[in-house]
Amino acid sequence: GGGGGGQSGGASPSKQETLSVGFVAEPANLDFTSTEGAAIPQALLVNVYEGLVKLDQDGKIVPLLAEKWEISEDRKTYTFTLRKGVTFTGGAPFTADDVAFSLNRVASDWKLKIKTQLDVIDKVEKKDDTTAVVTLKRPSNGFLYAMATRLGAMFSRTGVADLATKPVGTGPFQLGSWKRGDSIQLTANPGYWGAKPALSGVTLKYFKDATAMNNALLTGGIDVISSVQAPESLQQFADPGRFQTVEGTTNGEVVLSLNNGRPPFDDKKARQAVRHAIDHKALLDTAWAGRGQLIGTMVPPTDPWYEDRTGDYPYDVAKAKELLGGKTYTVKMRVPNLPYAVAAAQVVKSQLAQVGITADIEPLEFPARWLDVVFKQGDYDISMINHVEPRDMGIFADKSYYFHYDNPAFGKLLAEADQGTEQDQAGKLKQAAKLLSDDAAADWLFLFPNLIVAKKGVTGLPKNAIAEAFDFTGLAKQ
Amino acid sequence: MILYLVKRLVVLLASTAVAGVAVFAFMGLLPGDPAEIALGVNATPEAVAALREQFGTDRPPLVQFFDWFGGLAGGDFGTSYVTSSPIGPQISERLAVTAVLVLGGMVIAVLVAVPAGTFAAVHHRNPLGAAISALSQVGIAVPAFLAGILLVFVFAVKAQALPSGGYVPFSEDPAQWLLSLLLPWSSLGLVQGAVLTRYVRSSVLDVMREDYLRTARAKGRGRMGALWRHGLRNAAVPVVTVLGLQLATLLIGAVVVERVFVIPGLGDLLLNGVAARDLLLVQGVVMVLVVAVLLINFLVDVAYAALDPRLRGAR
Amino acid sequence: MRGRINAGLIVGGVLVGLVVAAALVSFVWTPHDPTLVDAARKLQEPGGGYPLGADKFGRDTFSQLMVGARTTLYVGIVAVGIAAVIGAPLGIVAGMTGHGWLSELVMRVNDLVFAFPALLLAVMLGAVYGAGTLTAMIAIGVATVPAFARVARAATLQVMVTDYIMAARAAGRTRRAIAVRHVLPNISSVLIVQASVSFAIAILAEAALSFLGFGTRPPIPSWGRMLQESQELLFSTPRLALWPGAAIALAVLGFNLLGDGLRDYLDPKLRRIRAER
Amino acid sequence: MATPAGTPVIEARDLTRVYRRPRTSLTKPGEAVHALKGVSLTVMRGERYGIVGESGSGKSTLLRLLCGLDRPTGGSIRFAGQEIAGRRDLRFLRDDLQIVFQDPMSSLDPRMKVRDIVAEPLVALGRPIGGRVAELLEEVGLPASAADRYPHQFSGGQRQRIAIARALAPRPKVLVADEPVSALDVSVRGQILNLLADLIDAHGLTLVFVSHDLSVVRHVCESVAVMSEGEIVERGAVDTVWATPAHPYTRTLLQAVPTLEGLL
Amino acid sequence: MLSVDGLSVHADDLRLVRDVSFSIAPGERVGLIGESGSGKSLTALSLMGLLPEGVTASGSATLAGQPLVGVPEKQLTRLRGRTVSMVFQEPMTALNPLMRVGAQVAEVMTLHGAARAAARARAVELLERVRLPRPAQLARAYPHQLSGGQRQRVMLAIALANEPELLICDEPTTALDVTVQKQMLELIAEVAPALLFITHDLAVVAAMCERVLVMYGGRVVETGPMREVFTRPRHRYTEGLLASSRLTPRGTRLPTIKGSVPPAGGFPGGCVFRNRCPHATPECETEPELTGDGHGYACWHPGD
Ligand SMILES: Nc1ncnc2c1ncn2[C@@H]1O[C@H](COP(=O)(O)OP(=O)(O)OP(=O)(O)O)[C@@H](O)[C@H]1O
Ligand SMILES: Nc1ncnc2c1ncn2[C@@H]1O[C@H](COP(=O)(O)OP(=O)(O)OP(=O)(O)O)[C@@H](O)[C@H]1O
Ligand SMILES: [Mg+2]
Ligand SMILES: [Mg+2]
Repeated sequence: GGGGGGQSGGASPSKQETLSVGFVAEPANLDFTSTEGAAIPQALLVNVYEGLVKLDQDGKIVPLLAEKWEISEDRKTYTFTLRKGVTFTGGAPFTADDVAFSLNRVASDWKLKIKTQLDVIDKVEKKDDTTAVVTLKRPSNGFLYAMATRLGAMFSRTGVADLATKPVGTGPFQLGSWKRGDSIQLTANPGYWGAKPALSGVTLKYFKDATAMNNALLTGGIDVISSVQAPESLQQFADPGRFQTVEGTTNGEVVLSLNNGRPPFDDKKARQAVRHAIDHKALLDTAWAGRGQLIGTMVPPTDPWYEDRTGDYPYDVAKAKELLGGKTYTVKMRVPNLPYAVAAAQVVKSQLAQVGITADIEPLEFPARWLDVVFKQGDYDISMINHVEPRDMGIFADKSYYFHYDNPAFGKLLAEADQGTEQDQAGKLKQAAKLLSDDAAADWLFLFPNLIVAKKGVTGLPKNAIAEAFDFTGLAKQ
Repeated sequence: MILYLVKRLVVLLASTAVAGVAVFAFMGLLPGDPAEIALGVNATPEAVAALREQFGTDRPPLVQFFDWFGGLAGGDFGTSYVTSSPIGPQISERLAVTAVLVLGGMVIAVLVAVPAGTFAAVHHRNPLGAAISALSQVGIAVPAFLAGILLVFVFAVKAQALPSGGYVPFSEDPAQWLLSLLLPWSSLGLVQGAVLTRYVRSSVLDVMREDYLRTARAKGRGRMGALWRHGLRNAAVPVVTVLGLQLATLLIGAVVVERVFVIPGLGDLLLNGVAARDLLLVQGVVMVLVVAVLLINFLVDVAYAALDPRLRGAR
Repeated sequence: MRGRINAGLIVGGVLVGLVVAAALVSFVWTPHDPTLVDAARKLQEPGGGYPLGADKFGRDTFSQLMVGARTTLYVGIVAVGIAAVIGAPLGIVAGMTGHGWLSELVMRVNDLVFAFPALLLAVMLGAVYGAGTLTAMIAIGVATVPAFARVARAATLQVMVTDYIMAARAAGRTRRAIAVRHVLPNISSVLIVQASVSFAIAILAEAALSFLGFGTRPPIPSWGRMLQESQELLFSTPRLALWPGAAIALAVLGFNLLGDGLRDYLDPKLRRIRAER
Repeated sequence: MATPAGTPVIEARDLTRVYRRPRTSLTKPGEAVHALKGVSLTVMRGERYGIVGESGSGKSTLLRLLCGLDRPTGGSIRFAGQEIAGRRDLRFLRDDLQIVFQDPMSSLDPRMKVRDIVAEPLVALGRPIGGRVAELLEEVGLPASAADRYPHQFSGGQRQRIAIARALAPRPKVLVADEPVSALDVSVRGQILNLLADLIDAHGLTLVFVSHDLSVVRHVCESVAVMSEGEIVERGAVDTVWATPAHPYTRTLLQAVPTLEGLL
Repeated sequence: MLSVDGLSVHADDLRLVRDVSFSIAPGERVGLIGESGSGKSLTALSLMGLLPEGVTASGSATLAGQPLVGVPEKQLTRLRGRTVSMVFQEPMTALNPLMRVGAQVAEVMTLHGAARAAARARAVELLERVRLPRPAQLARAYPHQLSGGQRQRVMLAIALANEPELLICDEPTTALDVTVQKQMLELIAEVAPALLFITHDLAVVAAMCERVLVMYGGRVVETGPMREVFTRPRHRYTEGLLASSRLTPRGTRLPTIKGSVPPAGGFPGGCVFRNRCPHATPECETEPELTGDGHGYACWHPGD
C-alpha cells in the first residue's frame, strides 16, 4: 500500500505556506450530494472528502481510504480493506460502518442525476471495522470508476447534518472560512492520516470575469489560475521569469449538442451536414486560441478505448449542402453564457450560415437557466456544453437525456461493455464511440484544454484535469 | 417642518409597501419552480412536493407574500432555496461592502466636482473653465467599467502599485482595506465626479445670475465672496437632487465596478442570485435596493428642508 | 427667442450625425460581413481592406463598428421612445392637474418606478424573459420614464401659469386641446433635450449591460459587447478595445453636447428645467 | 349695433372664493385665504365698468369667476340671465365674453403664429375662420403680414393689439380686460387705450376693466368698484368717486397716486 | 460729489448707453427717467461696477474723488455698500432666500468692519428705521415670509446701513402697490443722502427729485431742473412723454407717440428719436449735441 494523497507533497520541509488559487465558478453551497455542478467537488473532493479510491494523473484508479481491494471471480463482490487510524475532522473514527452509511446514502438521500451510476450496488456490508464488502447486482466495469468520483466520497455518520455549510471529511484539508462571493479558505487538517500537505492552507478565490482573474495573477492577488478562461490573454504570462503555464488535457468534451428529438436534427443527414459544415480547426483557433485538442466523438485520449475519429467528418461545405438537399433552416442555438460557449457559438453560427443554416444565438445563464431550458425542457435545436464528467459516453444511452439520441444498438454496446471483461469493455466502447460519430448524435468541437497559469515556483500543479477534484495535496511553493 | 417630514415619511412607508408587492409579484413571473430547480433534472415528484413544502412554496401566493413581507419588517429575509443559508446576513454583509464602495466613490466625486464645477462656472468665459467643462463631458461619456479597466491597467498591472481587485474587510486589515478600495473608489468617483461637475457648474452659473448675488456684491462683497457666502448654498439645492439620483443608481450601478474589481457587493450578489435562480435571495436584494433608493429620496427631501427654509413651510 | 447656435450644438450634431450616418450606410454597405468568422484573418492588423483590423474571430472591426452604431441607435431610440411615450403624457397630466391628488399620485408612482434603476430592471427582466437587446431596451426605457415625467411636469407647471393658457381656456379650448396645442409645443424643447440626454444614458446603460452579459446577444455587433470581448486582448491588441471604447464615448459625448446645445438654442428661458439622468 | 342699455349683462351676487393654502402644521388645517368675501356687482349692457384695488385685493379672482375660469365657493353669477357658477357647458358665455390679459409677453403662446393665436377662439368654438384674421388685424392696426409671424417678433404694444384681436374674434358682446396697459410703456399706453375706446364704440361692447390705477379707470370707464381685501368698499360713477371718495380706503388710494398735475 | 463724464456701455458690438454725462451734488436728488430699454439700469449698474457679464462700461465716473469706472473689483468692493448703495427693482429676488433678513442686513456692516454683535443690534435698529413692524422678530424671518413692500424696506435698510453718501434706487417701487409705493417714496425721501432715482413714472420723479435726466435709446436727451423740464420740455421726446403721461377724462383721445421703443440696437442713427418724432427732418440724421446750460437738450427742433 503506502502512498495515498500525501506522497508527492511531503518532500519540502514544513515551510508553512499558503496559496491562492483562482477559480471561475463559486459553489452555491458545499453540498455536492444535492447540488449539481462541478464547482463543489472541484473544491472539496480529495481535499476535504476522500473516497476509498481516487484517480491519479494518468486516469488510473489508485488506493486512497482503501489500502487495497479484492474483486470476486464473478466480478460482483468487492472487498475493500480500509486504512487504519483514519479520523474525520472533529475526531470520529472512519470505519466500515461509514462506508456502508455513505454508499447507502447515495440511493436514499442524494438528489443528483448521476447517482444512478451506483444503482448497480446491491448491498454494502461491514465485515469488520476495517473491511467493507460491496455486492453488485451485476458485473460492472464502471463501478470502481464511479467510486473514484464524488459518488464514492466518504461521509461521517455524525457529519451530515449541515452539508451545505459544514463539510466533514477525512481529507488533508478542512474548511476554514467561506466569504461568500469572494473566496473559500481551506486549512490543513491537523489530524490527517497521511503525509501532511506542503501548504498550511489554500484560498480558493472566485472570479466571474476572466480578465479580473488574469489581472489578479499579474498583480500578485493570486498565485494560480486554475483554468484559463481567456486563452488569448496567455501571452501576458509569457515571461518565464515570473510565470509558468501548464497545458494538459481534461476529459471535458465541448459537445455541440443537436436535438435529436425534433426537426431538423431528428434527421441524421441534417446532423451530418452540421458536422461537415464546421471547420473544427478554425473554430478552435478563433474561439479558444488553438488550445485544446480536436476529437471526433465522446472519448478523450486519456481513456483506454480512445481512437482518433477526427477524420470522420472532414470540413466540406459542398458535402454539407448536399446532405441538406438544398434546404435552409433557422434554428435556436441556446448556449450557456460561459466564455468558451459564447465564443464558439459565434464561430459555429458563422460557419453554419455558409451551408444555409441560420442559428439564432441565445446565451442562457449558466447553470440555472441553461439547465432549465435546454437540459431539462429540451427546448433547443443546437446547444453547446463542456461535458466535464469523466467517462461519460453513457449519457447518450439515455433517450430522455437532452440529446434525445435514440439508438438501441448504442445502449446495448454500453451495457455489454460494462458487464464484460476489460478487453471486451475497450472493444465495445470503441464500437460505441464510432457509432455515435457515424450517427452524428452530436458534434464534438474540441477537447477542453487544462490550462493552468501560476507564478514561478509553484510546484505540484496537476497537468491533466481528468478527475473532478482540483487536488491541492501536492501543491507547494518554493 | 415636522409636517413636511411626516408627509415624506408616510410616502416612504407607503412606497415601500407598494414596492414590496411589486417585487413579489414580479418575482412570481420567474420561470421554474424553486423546488424543481433545486432538485435538478431527475427528481421524483414526491421529492419535489416535499421540498416545496419545506420551502413553503406550496402555499397560496398571498400567504407567501405576507409571510415574506412580515419577515422583512423584522429583518428576516428567509432562507435561500439554493444555498440553504439565511439571506439576511448575506445581504447585510454585501450591502456594507457596496455602501462603503459607493459612498467612498461619491465622496471623491463631490471632492472633485464641487471645486471643479464651481471653477468652471466662475471662469466659464475663459479657456481653463471651458477646458474643465469639456473634460467633464468626456468623463461623463466614458463607461464606468472602461474607466475601471483602464485604471487597473495603469495602476495595478503596469505600475504594480495597487491591487487589481479583491476586497479586504476593514476588520481584517485596515491598510489593505484602504488599498483595495482606492482604485474602485477612483473609477466610480471620477466618472460620477464628471457628471456632478456638470451639474455643479450649471447650478453655480444659474446662481451667479441671481439678483441676490448682485445684492451681495452691492454690499461690497467680491465676486467670489458673494458666491461663497450666498451662492453655494443656493446652488447646492439642485445638486443635492443629482447626488441623490447618483447614489440611488449607483447602488446597483456599482455592480460593473464590482465586477471589474472583484468586490463582493450587493449587485454581485443579485447577479449570482439571478444566475442560480435563487428566488428569495433575488427578491430580498431587489427589495433592499428599492428601499435604499426610497430612503435616499427621503433623505434628499430632508436635505432640501434643511437647506431651504421655504420648504419648511413655517410662517 | 431662439438662442445662438453654439459650438456644443455643432460638435454634438456632427458626432450624432456620424453615428446615424454609419448606421444608415451599414444597411446597404459594410466593407465586410461583420459577423463572418475567418480564421485566416484572426487579429489581422489594420490595412488591406481592413481599415481598423480584425478581431480574434477575424471579423472586420470597421464593419462591426458600423453595424454596432445601428444597435446603439436602436437601443437609444426604443428606450427613449418608451420613456417619452409613457413619461411625457404622465408628466403633462400631472403638471396640468397642478397640485391635485392625481398629480400627486402620478409623481409618487413615478418616484417608485425611479427606485428601480435601469440595471436592476434589466437584470430582473433578463431573469424572467431572457437577456437581450429587447429586454435591455425595455428596462432602460421604463427606468427613464420618471426622468421624462418629472421634466415634463416641471415644464408643464411653468406653462400652466402663463396667461396664454388662461386665454385658451377663456376661448373655450378643451383640456385636451390645451394639452396638445399649447402645452406640448411649449415643452417640446425640454423633451427634446431630455431625449438627447436620455439617449446618452441609454448608450452607457447598454454598454454596462453588455459588459455584464445582459445586453445585446452575440453575434449582433454592439459596441458594448465588442468592448467586453476585447478585454482579454487588452494587453496584446489594445486597438480592439480602443475603437468601441472611443465609439461609445464619442456617441455619448455627442448626444450630451447636442442636448446641452439644443437647450441653449431652442429655449434659453427654460434652461432652469434640467434634463435628469 | 343696437344694444338696449339698462339691461344687466353680468349680475354677481354674494360671491365668495376661499383658497386653501397647503397645511403647514400637523395639527392645524391649511390656512384659508378669503380672496373674495361676498362680492356683488351688476354690469349693464354697454357699460364700461372699472374695478380698482391693490395687489391681492381679489380683482383677478373676481375676473376669473366672471369668465367661468374658476368656480366660486359661494354665490351666483348670471351672464345675460343665465347662471354660470358651477356650470359645465359655458359655450354661451364663450360666445359672448372674451378677455384680454395684463402681460402681453405671457398671454400669447410663443409657439403659435399670430394667425393661429387670433383664430383660436373661433377654432375652439367651431366657427368658420375665413378672412377674419386679416380683418381683425386690420382693425387693431396691424398689417395683414403680421399673421405669419410669431409673437416674439412684435413689441409689447403690438402684442397687446394681437391679444385684443384675439378677444374680438368671436364678436363678443362683453370684453373683460385685466390690467391691459400696466405692462406697457407710457408712450404706447395711450395707443392701446385709444384703440380700446374705438373698438368699444364701434362694436357697442360692454367692458369690464381691471386696473390698480384709478386714473386709468377714470379715463376708460363710467362706473367703478373699489376693491379692498376681497370686498367692494365703494362703487359708483367714476367721476363721483374720483371727486368725492366716500370710503377712507378710496381716499388713501387716490392720495397715494402721484400725479403730474398735482405736483407741478 | 458724483460726476459722470462720457459714460458708455457696450455689449459685444452693441452700444447700449452712449456718452452719458451728469453730476450729483451732495444731498441732491436726481431723477433718471425714460421708458423701458432706454438704458437707465445699465447706467446705474455701471456706476456700481455691477454690469452683467459681457457688458462693459467706458468713460469716467468719480464719486467723492474715487474713480468708479475701469477700476479693479477690489477697489470697488470697498466703496459698494459703504460710500454708494443701491436698491434694485425686484424685491422678490434681490434677497438671499436661504438667509434670515437680519443677517442679511448685518452682513453689509460686518463686511465693512463692524463687529458682529454690534452689527446685529444695529440691523434691528435699521429695520425699525425703515418702519418695519416688530423689527426684532422680523430680523429672524426669511425673505419668503415677507411681503414685497417689506422686502423692499429690508433692501433699503441694507442700503442705508453704512450711511452712504449716494443712494441709487432703480425703480424701487414699480413692483409695489400704490399705497405701499407712497410710503416707500416718503421713506426714501426722508432717509436718502444724495439720490439717483430711476423710474419710468414721471409723476414719481416729480414727487421725489429736484433735477431730472431724460434718457432714450441709451442717450440722455434732456436734463435740467425738474420743474423746468416738466413744464417746458424742449426735447420732443420729453414732450411726448409728458403728454402721454397725462390721463385725460373719459371721452377724450389720449395724445400718443407713434410707434414703439425699438429693441437695443434698433434705434436710428443721428437723433435716436427721429423715427418716432413728428418734427423729424433730414437734419435729424446727424446726431444733436446735448446743449444748453442748466437745462440741456439734444434736439434739432426743440419745443419752446
Ligand atoms: N390659486 C390660489 N391659491 C391660493 N391663494 C390664491 C390663489 N389665487 C389667488 N390667491 C390669493 O387670493 C388673493 C386675491 O388674489 P388676486 O389674484 O385675485 O388679487 P389681485 O387683486 O388680482 O392682485 P394683483 O393686482 O396682484 O393681480 C390674494 O391674497 C392671493 O394670494
Ligand atoms: N446683458 C445685456 N446684454 C445685451 N443687452 C443688454 C444687456 N442688458 C441690457 N441690455 C439691453 O440694453 C438696453 C437698456 O437696458 P436697461 O436695463 O438699462 O434698460 P432700462 O432703461 O433700465 O429699462 P427697464 O425700465 O425695463 O428696466 C435694453 O434694450 C436691454 O435689452
Ligand atoms: Mg391680478
Ligand atoms: Mg431697468
